[in-house]
Amino acid sequence: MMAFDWAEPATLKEAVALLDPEDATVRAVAGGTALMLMMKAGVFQPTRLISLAKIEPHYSQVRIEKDGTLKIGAMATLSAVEQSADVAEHFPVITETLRTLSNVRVRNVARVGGALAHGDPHMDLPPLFAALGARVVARGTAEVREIEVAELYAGYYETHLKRDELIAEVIVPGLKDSRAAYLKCTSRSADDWPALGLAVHLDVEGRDVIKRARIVLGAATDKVTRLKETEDALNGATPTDPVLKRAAATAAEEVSLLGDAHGSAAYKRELLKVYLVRAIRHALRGKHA
Amino acid sequence: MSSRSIRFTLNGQATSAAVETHWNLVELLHQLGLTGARESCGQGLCGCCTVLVDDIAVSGCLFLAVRVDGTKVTTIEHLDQAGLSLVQQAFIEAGAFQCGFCTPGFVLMTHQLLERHPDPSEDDIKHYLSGNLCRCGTYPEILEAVRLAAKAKKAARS
Amino acid sequence: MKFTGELSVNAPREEVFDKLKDARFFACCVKGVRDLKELSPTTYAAHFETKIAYIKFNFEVTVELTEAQRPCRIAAKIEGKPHGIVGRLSATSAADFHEAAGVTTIRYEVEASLTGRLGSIGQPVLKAKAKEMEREFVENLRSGFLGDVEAVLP
Amino acid sequence: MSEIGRTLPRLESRAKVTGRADYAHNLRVPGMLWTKIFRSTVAHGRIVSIDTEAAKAAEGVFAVVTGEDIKSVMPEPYFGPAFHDQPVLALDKVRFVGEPVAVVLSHDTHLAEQAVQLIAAEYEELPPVFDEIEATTSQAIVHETLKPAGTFADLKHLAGRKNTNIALDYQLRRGDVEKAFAAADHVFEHSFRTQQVLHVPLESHAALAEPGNGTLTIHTSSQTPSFVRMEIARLLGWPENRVSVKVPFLGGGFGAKVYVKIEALASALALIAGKPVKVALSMEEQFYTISKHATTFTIKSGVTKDGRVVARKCDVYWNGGAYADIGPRVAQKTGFTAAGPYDIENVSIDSYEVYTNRPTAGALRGFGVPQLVWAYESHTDLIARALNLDPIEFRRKNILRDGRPQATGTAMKDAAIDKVLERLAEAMGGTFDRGSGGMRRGRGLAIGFKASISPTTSCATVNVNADGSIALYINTIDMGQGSDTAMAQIAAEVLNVGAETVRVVHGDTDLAPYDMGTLGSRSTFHMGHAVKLAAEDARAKLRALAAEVGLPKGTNYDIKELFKKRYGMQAGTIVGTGAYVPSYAPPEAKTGQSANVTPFWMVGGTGAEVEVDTETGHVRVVKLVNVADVGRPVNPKIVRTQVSGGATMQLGFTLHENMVLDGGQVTNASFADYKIPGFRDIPLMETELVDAEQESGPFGAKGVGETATFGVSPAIANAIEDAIGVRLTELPITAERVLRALRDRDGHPLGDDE
Repeated sequence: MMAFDWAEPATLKEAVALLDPEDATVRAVAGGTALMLMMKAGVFQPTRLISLAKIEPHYSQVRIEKDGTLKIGAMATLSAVEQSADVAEHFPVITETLRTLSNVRVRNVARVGGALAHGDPHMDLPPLFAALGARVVARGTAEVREIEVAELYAGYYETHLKRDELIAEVIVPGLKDSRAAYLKCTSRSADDWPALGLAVHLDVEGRDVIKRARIVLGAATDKVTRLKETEDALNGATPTDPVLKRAAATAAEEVSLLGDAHGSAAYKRELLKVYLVRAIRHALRGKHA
Repeated sequence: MSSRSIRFTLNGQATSAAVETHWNLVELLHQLGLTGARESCGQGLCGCCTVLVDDIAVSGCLFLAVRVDGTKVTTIEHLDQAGLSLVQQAFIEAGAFQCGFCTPGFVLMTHQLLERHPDPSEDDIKHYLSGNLCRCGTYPEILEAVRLAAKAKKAARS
Repeated sequence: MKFTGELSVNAPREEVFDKLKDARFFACCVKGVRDLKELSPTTYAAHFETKIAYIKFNFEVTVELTEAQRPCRIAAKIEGKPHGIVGRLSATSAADFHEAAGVTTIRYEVEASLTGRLGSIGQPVLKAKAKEMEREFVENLRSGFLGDVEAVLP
Repeated sequence: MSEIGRTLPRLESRAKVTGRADYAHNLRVPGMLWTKIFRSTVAHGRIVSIDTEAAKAAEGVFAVVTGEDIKSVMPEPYFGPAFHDQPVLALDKVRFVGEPVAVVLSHDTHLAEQAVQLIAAEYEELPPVFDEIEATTSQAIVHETLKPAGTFADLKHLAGRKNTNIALDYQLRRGDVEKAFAAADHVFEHSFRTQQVLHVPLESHAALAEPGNGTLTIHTSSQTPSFVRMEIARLLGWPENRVSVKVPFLGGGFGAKVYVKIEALASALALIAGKPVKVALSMEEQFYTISKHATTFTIKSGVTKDGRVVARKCDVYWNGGAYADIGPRVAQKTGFTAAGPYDIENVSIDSYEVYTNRPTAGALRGFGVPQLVWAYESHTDLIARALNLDPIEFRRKNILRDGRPQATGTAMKDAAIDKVLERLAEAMGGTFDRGSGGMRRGRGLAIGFKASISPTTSCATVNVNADGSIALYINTIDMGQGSDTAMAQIAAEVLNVGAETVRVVHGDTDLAPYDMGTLGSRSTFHMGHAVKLAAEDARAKLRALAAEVGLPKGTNYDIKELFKKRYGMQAGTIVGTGAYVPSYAPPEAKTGQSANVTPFWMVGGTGAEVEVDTETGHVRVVKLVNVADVGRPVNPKIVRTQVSGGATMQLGFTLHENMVLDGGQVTNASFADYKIPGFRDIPLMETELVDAEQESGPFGAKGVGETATFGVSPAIANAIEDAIGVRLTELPITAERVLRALRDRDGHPLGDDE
């Protein structure tokens, strides 16, 4: 690694002001776990890093609003979210997902904001948050705006955040009576980047009618992808075996998958079909899980 | 400015050091003569570089040294200040290591695990330690060591 | 990494062949190529810049036309050296042209490999990037035949 | 209490759990230069030029060294245990992507790394060859001339041979296979492949060389300090006494650190720089340093209708990569066991070590045996299934029993093949839950055996100090296998002291005598003998001393008093020495026949229960039962840990580890993409040591480090077939491969888009 400047602003506003939209070698660093990997590999050589470690402490808070909305400060560590009793009670799917996200030490250091801004499609939180209808609050020099997580990604490692914007907070609407599940599949060792990650979020009517489905795919595409046609195939349907089979076939058709070291595109298509059914069943089985 | 002067508490001792911004924590510790945390995979996946920063385990190889400014850093070398810890004793009793290169990481992570889950299930242990790798394949013995340590800690409490 | 694909353009294959054989046109279809220089009638040098997120990669590239059988087949060998990092990009590509009812079908095959640091890690990213470039290339090529060649100049 | 068979915690336990154990990785000395290596970006090519000017001018650069520069201190800078084919830094040609071409030296490792990026090399590309079968007939020749080192007699005929990639063609002939095939009721032929994998010890290779006054000291993570000294002295043209090799503990070895790896480079650089120089590889660089052979093995058997194997023909191709390393030994020493632990009258084996443009392959835990067992034990189950025989019964009928000649003609002795098989049969027998729906369970087992490397020498010294304390001096390296503890136990047993009181001084060629190397599970047997002899020598000298000072024979004496009586005060030392080399009969060149091909046999087997998810192809190993004949275990606890550890390593090689190459470039050179087993991959492990004794071993003991690796892969493949009725013939058995095999069988093959 090469020497660079290190800045530690005391506020998020200052941090945003230190970003240089013209200079891609100036980056903000939250937990830094992903950025460090790029720097050590020699592919990213920053001239200046802006550490967010000392910005206002409220950006590290994890809290549930009265209406059930979950608000996570961008600087909250993944461990803080994982260990939050509130999150476990109201969003068990998030707690469950974090348990197998990378490892304890990474979760101790990595921040929610960084995990969403990094844009590696293999990550677990983006598809899950996208399925839950979460939004990020992006703070720029001029404005503060909200972006749906489902709309945040432009490509591999690429987001629609502007160069002078930082994620300040993530807002996850309350689950209420809806059901959600995130299942991932590793194809080599148990602890690995997934070959496929699939988040489903279902509003259920009565005992068994899916009123509205949100299905988001990770890892098998170059960016987190919402499977809208599959959602349509499920909306208003009772998830019987033939319905699920049809939905699985739709999913396999609607998206172009990327083969990689975890499996060929053809294999991932099979996984998608299987995991779609499993994730929906898993979501419907648990209360919130 | 790429060189910074930092102050932190290292294994109970007030410490100051001049660091380059691009150094990671393991490099700093090696320069300070502490070699129990070692960089192996360099990607935070194997756990050989485990260090506690403000009592929380981090991968030293992915942690910039400048970031320990103002913190409390604890390394494996501090655990036997008052004799071998119960976890260290359990690792010896269970024969839970071969080459020993990954052992400091496993010992530190086991300390953290038992603080969080004093009575961990097998599943808890496997999940918590899944970010530590042992190429010698000593996992069954490590599992046993964690159980022994949990038992010993429980006994020590009562 | 191997990429194969097929596309069709509304033009006779002689025309398609001639255009593709024209290094200037070809270079226009690849996003990020500039400073094309002809070293000989069959070899060219260029600068190629691509970026993944906020990270830029620059390559000095040479292209050698290894086969040109008008109007059915064209093949080239590409080599690139990245700036600031040890590595090497090498690729062979071939395109076969078939015509039916005034429509030319191009079947292409690219075999690319990247050695050195960029090749040993980050293969998934590169593969995703290469797919993206492939899509752009096809789009540019199509629009190059639809309208003016200049329309696709970067 | 006997010291042998005693479960004693490792002597270095405290140092290891407190992070204070020494590794070459940790070492730094004042004034030391760090190094970073510039590596080849082409798989095969002539070096046209290397431009180091920009790197030399970069900040903090002390020097930039190329292959030509090495010649100033090593006139013939080629090394290797079997062939002198590997240049310290590439000369004239590069032979794989990742080959070291130049080195930057700097006081700062980051500055060195930056400067490396400024080096530019130009190559004239040559056609590369990567596949071991293609390489046998390819026009792409990796080495223009073969240069056997002369260390091994049976390689001499290869000297100077041109235009071939075959570095060794070993053959064994016993009986007449063709005739037997013609007479057999059934003939079966199958082909099996294994992938290139890696050792990846968590401590990557590290060596620090310090020039002295006409001397050179090398601190290194080596399994073979004596060989390193010999080879560096040869390269420098120095006598061995001017080269010192010191080895602390190893953070794992598994064969990655045998012979010379980075020591020649560190030595040359230190002498060129006139300063201490450290070469420490990163995890990524391990991928360009040493690996395990990919193989193709075609095996053909003639079987009678009642299930007797009467003939077996084996053709094994070992993908050796760019340099021979110890590959020719693998092809030969391992090759002669290719027909398996079976009593077969007619055997023909051809085993080829082949050069390719891949990173070099060498010795990895099992020394090629796991690749062979993968084939012959998969083949064994396939035959049993085809003949509708119980796989265990079929094996029972054919295994080699003590006294029967193995394929080389050497009579089996103290090889508990039958006991291992019976124990496995018991463990895997009975009914079990076969699963339901898409989840199916099955069981399988496999057995294998290995000969010890021979003939090799070990020497040891035991000092009895005037206070009665005992120190043992050996060049066996403790890399986690527990040799320090086991050797202390052997010395303690002879000298009648507690093993924990014995100090073991290991890995120092200035202090300890010669040892061939810590490899091939040879230490317990060979060094165990040498230590026993040295301890016995010391004991005899103590007795002589007792007699000298006038104590009647058989008197109980305090050692301390003995020295005092003899020297008038606490003074003097008794030095016991021991050297051991087993007897050996070299195999006949054309037939491979020998009356005494190995001093002992290692025998191991594995039983596996698996659960297959037929929708995704995922294989979960539910249980692994590893049964080993280890003779009499010196330290049962450590032995058991080694057995399950070996099985765990092979589990990774079976299910997911795979070195992936694209255009010669390793594309997964990191733990993010080369996945070794972690906690959540480990099945229920059962370890069984059969009741056995190696009569010729020290206190009945023999080697154990590799034994549990033998049967893992085929046991799992056999269990998968038992569960879902499909056969996998290529490693690794990934979920995708299983699903593809299932779909192929069902007539709905999966598409081949990438």
